[in-house]
Amino acid sequence: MASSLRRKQAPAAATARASARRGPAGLWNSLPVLPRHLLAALAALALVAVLTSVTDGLTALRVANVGYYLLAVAGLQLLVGFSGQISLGNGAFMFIGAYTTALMVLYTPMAPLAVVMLAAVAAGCLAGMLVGAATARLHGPYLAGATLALAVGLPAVALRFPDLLGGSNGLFFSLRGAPPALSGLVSDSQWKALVVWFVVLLALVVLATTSRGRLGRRMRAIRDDEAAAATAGIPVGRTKVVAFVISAGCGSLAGACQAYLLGTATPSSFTLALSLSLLAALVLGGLGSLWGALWGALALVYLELAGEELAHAMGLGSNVANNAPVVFFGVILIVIVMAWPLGVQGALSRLGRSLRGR
Amino acid sequence: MNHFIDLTLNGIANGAIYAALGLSLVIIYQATRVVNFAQPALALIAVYLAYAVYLATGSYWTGFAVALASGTLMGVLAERLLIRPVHGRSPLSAIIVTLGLLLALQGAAGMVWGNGDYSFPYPMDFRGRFSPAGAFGLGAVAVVTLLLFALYRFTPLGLRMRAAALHPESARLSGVRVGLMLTAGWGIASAIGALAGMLAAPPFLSPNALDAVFVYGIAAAVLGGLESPFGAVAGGLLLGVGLSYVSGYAGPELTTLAALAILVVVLSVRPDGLFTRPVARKV
Amino acid sequence: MRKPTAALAGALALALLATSCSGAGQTEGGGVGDLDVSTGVTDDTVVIGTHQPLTGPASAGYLSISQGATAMFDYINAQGGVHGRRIDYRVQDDVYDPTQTIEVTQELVMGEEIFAMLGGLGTPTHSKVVDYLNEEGVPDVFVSSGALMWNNPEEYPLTYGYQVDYTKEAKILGQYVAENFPDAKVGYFYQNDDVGTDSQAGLDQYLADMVVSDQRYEATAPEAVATQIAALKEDGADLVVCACIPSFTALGVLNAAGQDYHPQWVVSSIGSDVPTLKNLLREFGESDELPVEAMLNGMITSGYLPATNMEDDPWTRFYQEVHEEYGAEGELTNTTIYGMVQATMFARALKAAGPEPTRQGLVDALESMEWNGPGVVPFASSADDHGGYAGALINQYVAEGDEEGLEELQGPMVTDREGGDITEGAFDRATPEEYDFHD
Amino acid sequence: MTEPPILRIENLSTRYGAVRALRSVNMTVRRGEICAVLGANGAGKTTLLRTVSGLQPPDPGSRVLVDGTDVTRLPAEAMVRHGVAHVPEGGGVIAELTVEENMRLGGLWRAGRRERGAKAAEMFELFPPLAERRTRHAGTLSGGERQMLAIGRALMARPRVLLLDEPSLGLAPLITRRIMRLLQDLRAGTGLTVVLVEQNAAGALSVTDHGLVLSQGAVVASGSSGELLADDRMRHAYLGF
Amino acid sequence: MAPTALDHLLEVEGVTVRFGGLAALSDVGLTIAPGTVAGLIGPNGAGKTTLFNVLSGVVRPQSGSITLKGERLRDHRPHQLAGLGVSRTFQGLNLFGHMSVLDNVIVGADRLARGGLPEMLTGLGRYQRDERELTARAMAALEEFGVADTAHALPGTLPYGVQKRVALARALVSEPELLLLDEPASGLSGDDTAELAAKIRGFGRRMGVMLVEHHMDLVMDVCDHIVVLNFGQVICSGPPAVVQADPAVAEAYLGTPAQEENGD
Repeated sequence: MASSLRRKQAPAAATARASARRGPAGLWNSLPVLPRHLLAALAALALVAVLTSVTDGLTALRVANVGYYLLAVAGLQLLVGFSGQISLGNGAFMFIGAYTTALMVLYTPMAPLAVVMLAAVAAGCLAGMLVGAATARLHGPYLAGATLALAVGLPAVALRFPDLLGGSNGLFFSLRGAPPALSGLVSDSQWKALVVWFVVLLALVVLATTSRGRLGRRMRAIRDDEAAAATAGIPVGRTKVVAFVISAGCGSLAGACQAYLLGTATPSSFTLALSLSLLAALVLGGLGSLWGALWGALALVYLELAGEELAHAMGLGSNVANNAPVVFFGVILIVIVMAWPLGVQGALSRLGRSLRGR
Repeated sequence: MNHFIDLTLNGIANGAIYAALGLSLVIIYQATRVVNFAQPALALIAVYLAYAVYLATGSYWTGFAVALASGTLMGVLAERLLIRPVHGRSPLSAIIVTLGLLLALQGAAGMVWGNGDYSFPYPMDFRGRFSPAGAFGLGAVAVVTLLLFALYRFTPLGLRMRAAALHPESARLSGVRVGLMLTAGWGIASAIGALAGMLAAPPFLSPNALDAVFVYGIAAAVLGGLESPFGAVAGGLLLGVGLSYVSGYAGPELTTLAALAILVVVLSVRPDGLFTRPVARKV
Repeated sequence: MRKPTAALAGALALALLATSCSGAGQTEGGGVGDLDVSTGVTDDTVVIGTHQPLTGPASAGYLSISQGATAMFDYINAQGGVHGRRIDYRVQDDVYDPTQTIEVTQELVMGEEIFAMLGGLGTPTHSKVVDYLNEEGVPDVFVSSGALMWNNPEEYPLTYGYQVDYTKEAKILGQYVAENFPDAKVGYFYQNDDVGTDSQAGLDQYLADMVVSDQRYEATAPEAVATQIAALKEDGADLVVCACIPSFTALGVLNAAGQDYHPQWVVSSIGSDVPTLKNLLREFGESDELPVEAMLNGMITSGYLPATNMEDDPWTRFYQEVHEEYGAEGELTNTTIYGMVQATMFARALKAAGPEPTRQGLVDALESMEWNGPGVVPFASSADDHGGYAGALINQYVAEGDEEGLEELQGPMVTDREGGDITEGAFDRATPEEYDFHD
Repeated sequence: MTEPPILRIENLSTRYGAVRALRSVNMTVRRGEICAVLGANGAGKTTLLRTVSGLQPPDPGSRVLVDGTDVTRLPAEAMVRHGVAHVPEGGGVIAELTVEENMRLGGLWRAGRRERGAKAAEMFELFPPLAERRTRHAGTLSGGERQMLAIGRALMARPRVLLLDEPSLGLAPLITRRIMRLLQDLRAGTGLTVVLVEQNAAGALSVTDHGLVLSQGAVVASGSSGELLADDRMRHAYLGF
Repeated sequence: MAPTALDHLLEVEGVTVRFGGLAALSDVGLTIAPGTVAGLIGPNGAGKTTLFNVLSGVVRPQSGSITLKGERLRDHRPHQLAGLGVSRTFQGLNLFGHMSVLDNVIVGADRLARGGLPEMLTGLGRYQRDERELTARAMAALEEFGVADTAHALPGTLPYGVQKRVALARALVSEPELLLLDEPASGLSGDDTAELAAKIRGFGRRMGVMLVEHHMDLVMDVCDHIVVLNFGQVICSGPPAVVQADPAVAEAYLGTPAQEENGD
């Protein structure tokens, strides 16, 4: 009895000591996870607000692009980086989100944005559940092959139902920009960037909370050792499906954000190339950490621009210049994966460790 | 009835191409446990080189030989320079490296040859209901399958390759240089991939000419079972014929959706593909 | 330090939450931006932009449009530009992906600060930026697509069509076929998007009773064309109307030749660029005793621009010269000319806008312009009609022996897209020398 | 003038990550000897064979000599060419290949198809049950047949030293005895040298000339078979009492 | 947590497993009482691992029954056993390589948390309390094994002996009623083994333990009852003294010299 008392005390005392020693940082760490993540999200939103207010509309658009890519990659992170299931088809879930948004806006224009977004999440989760259940028994490359077919096949639904889904031209619609009360203060693109980031950060709070808690731990355990995880009482199959559902919900929400931002949903936007880029960005950014998703999303938006700039600066011929960005992205991908197996986040955290170590 | 026959013949001709690409993916998967997403890009470059040689010499078959040779060489180089260094890391590393290679090579093809369409000849007369060109495609895939079978079954090299892929340690203890065999696997597979490219490219060659084949080739390999070359061939033909019927009777916009449906249905019944023998997995 | 930030962010979040609760789909009528500006115009340049597929599957057919326009602007700039200003034509690659179209368009408008958008390409793509360009007050000139929606001056006052719309063109073709081949068994072969459906709407007005086979193709599934052509043959179609992009016209013609099927081909302008087709089919002519010319011989096409085969046309000669001096590698095709004409016409409008151009000035110039070339049919850019080329003439490609060329079967005709009549649309065409489009 | 020992191991150490699996093992085997390596599970017996045959890299300072030639750190595929054949635990028979293919694999590194054919015929003569099942997949063989096939495959390489890891594992005593007898016959017939890892100490020592006992990666006893059988240290290493 | 009133925590009867034609286990039976340590020994290939896999639900026996706390187990899946109070270690440790030591152990305690899926997703409700309690439990378990200072390290960076302790902590943190230990001493040094023996004796009083081990010192030291397998059959069963005295056991291990054996 005495020994168990002592055992229980020790960590609490250690925590108290740590917080006393580290001051504000300790206080921060002693906060419960949810408020901590909410505060961080608020700070991030404020950062986005500041960033978009001091830059032009183009930057606002790019910042918003980073936002929804971040969400899509972060969802994929949960699936691939945490639960260890490789999906080449998360673009298909973005397709679902974008079309849900488009249909809601076109047919129920009075529905609030929040409801539209929730509907997109619900549609994505439903699709994720179906896909997850259908592929639960598949492993490794077979799962990759099936999800690849998903990425290529699903957008064809829009071609099959041209009256409802607009065929290959897709659907387009216009959405409300900044509220009139704020007109003059923020431009439409800034406002939309803020709305996108608000949604994205809200979803990220859920993702971060999930991944830091039991569910995330369960997923990582399954990824690292399925047998040991099952022995510890973790329902392997169910957890994998849950990972698929969350990931699909995030993908769908990202698609909804894209549709909200751009006012369109078109099948040719949701190509295999998109799905593969999401996965590539994930590995580039670093597996196993939500920060990796941020670096990946930044890479998706800015690497191509950098490639264009580079081609422009070097004054290359048109064939070379046109194809330079894609070659650039491919080469960077290879180099980073070979040089930093853990991606940018892995390299950064190693750098951080070595700096602290000194 | 005629329509049905047309659809079947066309399906078989397309299926042969998917089968060839599927076959090359399976050989690589067997050797190194990597699904080589760059395979169509290697094939694409090989076909472009063949085209350049064809233009320079005027001989289709010289170009054909160059395609196979350059395909082999690129496969060997890819394995040595890109895949070997990430060996033993997570399977994602290899996938991403091959994806990067796919992007880089497809872009490189556009850089060198432009993104336009070139007229690209069939190996033989393309006219007729079951044309010599179609027969050649099917025949070439059949011959390759047989050659592969013979290689694996009857030659020391084939035995070494199989041993290296199936049980590297036993192979090493029998004096087999496993690394060399894996490289050989990539070389042979990429030659077959180049063949698939030569069959798939006509009539028009562009950097995106192999996109559809790429997807269906992977689907064929997964459908048949990544462990089974025979399965890849069967999967390719099955997919080719099935999609041809869907396209002909239900509409061409449904082909990709049908591929998804076929894959999901087959894999939910047989998670390791049609022709992979189920192996008791270790716990 | 953190507290005020958090408070600010909290307030912002609350505002976001509050607004997210009202209807998402309502929009206030987007007014047109201020047009009395000269964004993109400096003392010596005018920056304009376009979005085109430079990479990806769609690039193969359309690359030469922006190449043609670039060559033309190079020529104009070499002549001293327009009112002493060089035209800086910026081409952005959107890979034919609407998402990227929106991004690159915003980049052009906000980042590059273009004066006008010229010839943005594609229906699925450009339709996503029409609203934006009009709201931002950016003249959206000569859209490279035959869709119907560009001609809507009330909703899109700054958007001007270019290409004859698919339905008008199809009506003219349909009427011609009905009159000249009254006994034909007609087969449709068309792309499964607005190119196909809009064309069909026009064709059906004249040919509905004659159709025996209806085959749509998917641009992503070229492997299915063989069986589609076989089906046309099977159904006994002896005249095939093709609303296709060039590579699918070529695939269709090639597969038909392969199956010993020789219908009368009737191909709308979008897919009947003879040099491009010949190029695509080149390899199949030499080795198979089946000359390309024979495969294409007799093909009836519609057109509204000077074509490479019209060797006597002064504009064709002019464009050949420009192509030789400023063009990219390769042959001059009608697709190249398509871009060159766009550039020529834009330069003329810009010139007409005066030495100190504003966006309003450009719009005024467009709407008051009496177009007299380079196209071969009348062109509309008036205040209430932004339809672009208003009709088409009908040609037949004839190759006999060493002779080849286009024979005019029917002169310029114009019509509307509804059930209206088809009337003659003759007009006086200016030569390049008479055409005032550069210094 | 004494000929060098066919296999000499000096100061051999290796580790798996943080675990020290072998600690300075020394061992000498002369031509034609059968030598037992004994010890409880996890003592390092298998690791010793794997390190000698090149599957497991040794620590610096270790030396392995075959017939006087230093072969330390040579990869496994090269060791075969120096006359060292290793039958790993369980045999390492490739289940997906046929019996004949497994057999051929062993002789592949030697040139000459005819020579290989003759050798294979010899092996099938040596193991009649295998001859009956030449075209069957090796996965269908019983445990004893697999072990025979593994040994046959190793002999196809014409080794000077055969490293044999627990050939009796999971086999009925009768079959184990047959295998042991075979080893003695081979030694008598061809002068083959065998290093035998066995858990069945008494069984092993009854056919070997001498042996050593490993415990936690280090040699705790060595000597002639008779000495070892009587040695309490060995009994302790196995049974703990 | 009062020990169950039943005599037998685990009762295995007549279990037979065949792979192909090979009988890996034939008619094996054993029982484990609460608060005792049972040893399962036998030479390599005797069927110990198979029995282990049968108990943990990975392998289904062709015949025989397994009764846990008086209830017969039918078609049990590995993850359900944890809920029934059974925990195990692995021969290869099977630690979660990319998770910290602390997280490894928290996973072991996962079944004790009570929050549902909505709470795991949102961070509301019991989320925080679950996290706190699991962490405290895991830290306590690590301290019990004297490795609390490694809580934030990755297992792969630690010495083998420490990893072993982490694996034990992970198995014990859920306070199982039955603990299955698969070769806990393999790869450990002498000192470590002695310490391990003390630990096993310690928690052997709180729960039933089944120990598969080659290290005889340890087995004889800590087991109350030993079952010896050879060729898939139980050849001897009883307290250590009985087992040590049984010539069949010595023969199974040391074998009999070939020339002395007569074919039967």
